[in-house]
Amino acid sequence: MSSFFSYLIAGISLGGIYALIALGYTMVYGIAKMLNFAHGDVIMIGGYVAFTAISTMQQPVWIAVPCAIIACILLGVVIEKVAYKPLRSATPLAVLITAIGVSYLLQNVALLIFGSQARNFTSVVPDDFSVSLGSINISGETVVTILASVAIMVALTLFVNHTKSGKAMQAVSEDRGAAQLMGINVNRTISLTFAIGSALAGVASVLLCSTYPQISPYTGAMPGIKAFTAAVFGGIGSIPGAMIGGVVLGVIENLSKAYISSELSDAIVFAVLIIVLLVKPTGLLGKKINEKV
Amino acid sequence: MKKILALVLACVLALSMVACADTSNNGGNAAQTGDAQGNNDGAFTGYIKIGGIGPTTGGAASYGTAVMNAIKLAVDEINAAGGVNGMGFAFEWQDDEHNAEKAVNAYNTLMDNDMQVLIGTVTSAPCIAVVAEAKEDNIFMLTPSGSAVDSIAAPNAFRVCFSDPNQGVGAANYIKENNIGTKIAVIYNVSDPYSNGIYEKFKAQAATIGLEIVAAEAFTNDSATDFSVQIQKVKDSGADLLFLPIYYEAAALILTQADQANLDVAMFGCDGLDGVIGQLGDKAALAEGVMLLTPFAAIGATDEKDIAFTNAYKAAYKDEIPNQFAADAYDAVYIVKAAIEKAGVTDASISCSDLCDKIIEALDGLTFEGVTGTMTWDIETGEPNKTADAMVIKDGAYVAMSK
Amino acid sequence: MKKFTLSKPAKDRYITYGMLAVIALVVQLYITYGDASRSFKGLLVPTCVYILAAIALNLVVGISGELSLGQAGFMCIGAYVGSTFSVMTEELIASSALRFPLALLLGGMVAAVFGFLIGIPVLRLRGDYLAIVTLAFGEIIKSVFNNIYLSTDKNGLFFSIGVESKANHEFDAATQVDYIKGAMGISGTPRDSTFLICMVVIFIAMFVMLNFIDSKQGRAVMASRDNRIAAEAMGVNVTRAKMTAFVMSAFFAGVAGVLYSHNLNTLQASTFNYNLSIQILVFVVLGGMTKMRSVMIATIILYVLPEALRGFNLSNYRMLIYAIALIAMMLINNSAAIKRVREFLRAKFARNKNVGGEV
Amino acid sequence: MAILETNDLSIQFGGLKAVSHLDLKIEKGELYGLIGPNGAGKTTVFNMLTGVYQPTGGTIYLDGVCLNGKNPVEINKLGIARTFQNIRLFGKMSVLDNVRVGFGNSIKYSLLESFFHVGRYRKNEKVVTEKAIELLKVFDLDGEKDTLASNLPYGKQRKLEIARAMATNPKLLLLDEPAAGMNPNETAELMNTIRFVRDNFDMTILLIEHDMKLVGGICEKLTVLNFGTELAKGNTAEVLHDPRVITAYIGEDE
Repeated sequence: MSSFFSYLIAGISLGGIYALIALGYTMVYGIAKMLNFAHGDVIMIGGYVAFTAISTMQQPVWIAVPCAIIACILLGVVIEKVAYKPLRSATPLAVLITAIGVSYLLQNVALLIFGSQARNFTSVVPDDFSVSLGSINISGETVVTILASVAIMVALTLFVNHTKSGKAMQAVSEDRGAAQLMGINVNRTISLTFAIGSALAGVASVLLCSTYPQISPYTGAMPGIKAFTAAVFGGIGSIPGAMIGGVVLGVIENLSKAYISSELSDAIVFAVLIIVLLVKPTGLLGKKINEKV
Repeated sequence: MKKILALVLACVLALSMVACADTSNNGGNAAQTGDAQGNNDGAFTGYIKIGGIGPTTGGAASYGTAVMNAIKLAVDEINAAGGVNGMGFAFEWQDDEHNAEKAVNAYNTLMDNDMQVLIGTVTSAPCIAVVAEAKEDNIFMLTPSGSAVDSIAAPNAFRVCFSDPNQGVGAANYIKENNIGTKIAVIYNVSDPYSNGIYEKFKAQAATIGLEIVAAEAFTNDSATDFSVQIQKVKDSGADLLFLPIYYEAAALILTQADQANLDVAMFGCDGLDGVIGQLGDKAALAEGVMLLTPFAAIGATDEKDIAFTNAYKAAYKDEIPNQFAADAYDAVYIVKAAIEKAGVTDASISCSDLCDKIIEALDGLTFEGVTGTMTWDIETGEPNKTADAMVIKDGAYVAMSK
Repeated sequence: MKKFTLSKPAKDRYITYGMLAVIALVVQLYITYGDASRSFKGLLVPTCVYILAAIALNLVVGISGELSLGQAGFMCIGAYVGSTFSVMTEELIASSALRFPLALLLGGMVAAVFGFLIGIPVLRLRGDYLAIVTLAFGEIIKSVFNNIYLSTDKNGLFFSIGVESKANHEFDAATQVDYIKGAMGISGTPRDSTFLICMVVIFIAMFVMLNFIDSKQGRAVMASRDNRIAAEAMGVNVTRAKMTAFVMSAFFAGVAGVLYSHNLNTLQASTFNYNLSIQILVFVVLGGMTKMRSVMIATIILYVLPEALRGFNLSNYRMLIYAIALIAMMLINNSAAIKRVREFLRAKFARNKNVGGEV
Repeated sequence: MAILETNDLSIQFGGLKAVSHLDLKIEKGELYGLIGPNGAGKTTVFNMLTGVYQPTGGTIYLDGVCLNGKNPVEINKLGIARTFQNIRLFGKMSVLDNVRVGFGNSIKYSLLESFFHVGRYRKNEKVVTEKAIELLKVFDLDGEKDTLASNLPYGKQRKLEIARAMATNPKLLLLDEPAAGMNPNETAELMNTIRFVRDNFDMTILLIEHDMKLVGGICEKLTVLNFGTELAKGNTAEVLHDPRVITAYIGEDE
């Protein structure tokens, strides 16, 4: 029984990371209607910034973390301006491919600057944040990750529902054309969305690299895909959905490793995703789409 | 049609960028070295062209980069020291992205550029694809680290490292003979031929000699970050030894997470584990007591050659500590040098096939002393005969295990 | 005198066939009589493989209008089935002229069967959800094939998923032959893929696909893409139409997989990851997603570009340049300014106004 | 016997009764109008007749065959074709292909025959293409057969929708606001076309329309819907002079 709980906690810990990344995915998808495949790589860059600040420049955590977040925001905004904005009127697929191009670009830039060797990342979370529940030890990183993702989920929900910019985002998400007619600056709203999504990437980068203390140019790629899966799982575009999707995905991944097969756990996770989507074609919390005839 | 026009335009644009980048880039770790414009201008009668193939982009880039760097280092050293039989070495590297198809493309490009000796490829699977090509050309091929059996399945292919079955069987025997553990748990990478290959043979050998495997937990390249479940299962299994036939990056994460989970078992690994101390950085203390079978140790090396190599590598590459891959590749270049010297080849314009025959002839009976140990080759199979030393990590350095 | 006329799609088809014939002829003459470099010759078969995979994917993405991220999975199935067949029957069927077509057909068929089975759940979904499920299937296929072991000894066939049962199995060592070795995959596939065979296969694929598009079944697929509700109201069975395109695509992707595996001595499931699927999608999208021959040309350019960059002395920048070129092409192809220029040019040379017939 | 007969046809969305207790009876060869203010439930009736929505009450019979529980594809095969209020053409296909899609179920050849363009393919395609061009001539669209449907001007798009529906060889043609967005000249031309179709193809037509000139000009019978219920029905002239209908359209003075 105690091992079950430890699997569960490990799953939640892993899921917390997925959720944190998925929130960024879902935010951008919900408003800009694009799959930002470069999100994971923005996270990787954020990780390197934090790594440079902490390990190379010997800066304290309270400087390194904001640096990473600001770097991610700047990067996100620049990417949006240069690569995505000119394609506002193009097909979603064109933007998707551009995002893939950006993803390759970021990976290869990091490869040239930081080299291919995985670097050892010093955790930004102090050791005394960890919690012990009987025989089960919950690491400080897990505690902070879960708290951070819940806090971000709540903050995002409040922001989207109760601020002017948030409402503008909802309007753009519902109907871009109509929002424009209502005097909403669609371009600025989408840019703001990217800035927020990238800030989330910044937070995720620091926590991802602290939990799994290594960083390489490909650190962001796989968590990015998994988080994207999590976002779809929860119903892409839904903020609480991303949170739930992330945690559920992490728990399924770890429980299937523990009880079914550690060799096939990747396959099992994706199989569960398929089953969920067959039962609920728009994810756990996704909105049902009705087409008017 | 206009879209195609745009495509072509973009290509032209990209190519012009290439041209610009070409002239501006001479720094960094450019892959080509030892060409005629080198500092030994005119000193050599000609250049033997060594080609190298391995991943320098993509997920396995760290292995390929280590090999590339080490070859470059060795080639530069040899050229600076007067070359071999009056000839110098020229070196060209091609990236294969850890992909068999790209490896063949890389091989073809190198052949177009008159490669005479191939050091590579770095990873096992692409190596198998390249071996088939190299067999037809009869070019001497020496892989520093392609450890699968099929990686050298040609008369002209040899390797520096151990083969996977060799390591799996060796590890099981060593554990049994020295009574390091009785209940053994394994964490291995099921999507990695190296790790999978060692585990398969380890398991079979364990059954033969009566070692009990109490838990075998897998992970994949796609899930190589979170090991908490595997560690918990090892903990629950009551194992007294954890066998880790994996590479050092994942091992570093496993050590970190095992520490968090208060897992307290002895650990034992193969040559892939070398590098784990550097990977752990400021948490290097976690590696204390880890045992591994490896022919090379950069940290705490006592052998003169090892120390010299480690220092030269660190000096050349921003204090990077050389890993097993680098050591194997460094040896590979010197093996080629030794063989050419023994064969008495003096004409650099020799065809790759003739050179291959001469090198293999020379290799027969050659005893090579390198940073990864003293070795000879079985000319039939291409396998090296060398011994792996069992090491244990103590005070942040490798110490030979007392038997 | 009776005037000989061709319908627009038919004329368009013959242009494509002509193009294929010219490419095949010129390249074949060049590699036979010219001094083609090794790397040029080496690139021919892989380029053909990707052309086939890309035009097959275009059937789903361009013609059927669904985003599929699982093309590599079907290639994986085809590659494994074809390779296993060839390796196991190499002695039985000595002639590669007989064995290889059988392998191609078998690989394609098995991939098509999987396409059908996967299509049943997948085609119930729409848009991005469909995309993620195809991605999931691709990953499942990769993950499962990565764990497959197939051996024979004198006691017969041994098959397992997972290394455990293989390590526990007692083989007769003298007669044991390993065909599929888990992560190590399959080694020693006969190298039957040649440029000419590839071109013949592409020609057949192109012929079948273009004919399909210009038929009632093909029109049903495109109608379902353009307006699902109207298509149903016109009596089009949308699910069947989309399934037809999906299964055809899986079949040709499987054939591409067989060609791929018979070009190399080794085959691993890990090659067929989502990156490969995305790579093929990039070819399709840059090819404009409509005309099959544009997709073909885009594939040639994009596959050859990073390989051509090998010739320059900048291996470190190769992939970086590729990434920049990819972004640049997307921006150039889609930016509003370029579109205006294109419209302007089109207006000026109003000769070819809005020609119909998606090919 | 009536070609279309609905009894007590009703549909509810949640608590909202969109259409209730509708009885329609259309005889073969009739030109029948369904009118009513915006939101009266006219298009909902069309959606029930074509199987897009399943009615929550009542029955639909086409030529004696019950349509309840059938999907749009089956209903089309049984003989109902329609156009859409918001035009739903196959935008990236040529005008000719739009119509040929409509002919899809009337020609038979296998997938294998279409892969290689052999067997029945050639003959059938030739026949279908000829038929399609003939149909396009009726709607004066044959000059634009190779144009992409989405590039047609608005009025012609409406006509193409009718042509495409006709291609499925229906017994009953449903037109949803065929004159919407047309200028008076185009509307007049459209009226002629609709009459021509009815007379020459022996067609029964049920149409929704707001343009009273068109309704008054070509419809023989009308049903007026208001808030989902039948307000009036009968001969066009009588219905249009019914005070209740006028009130419903113009609104009550208070």
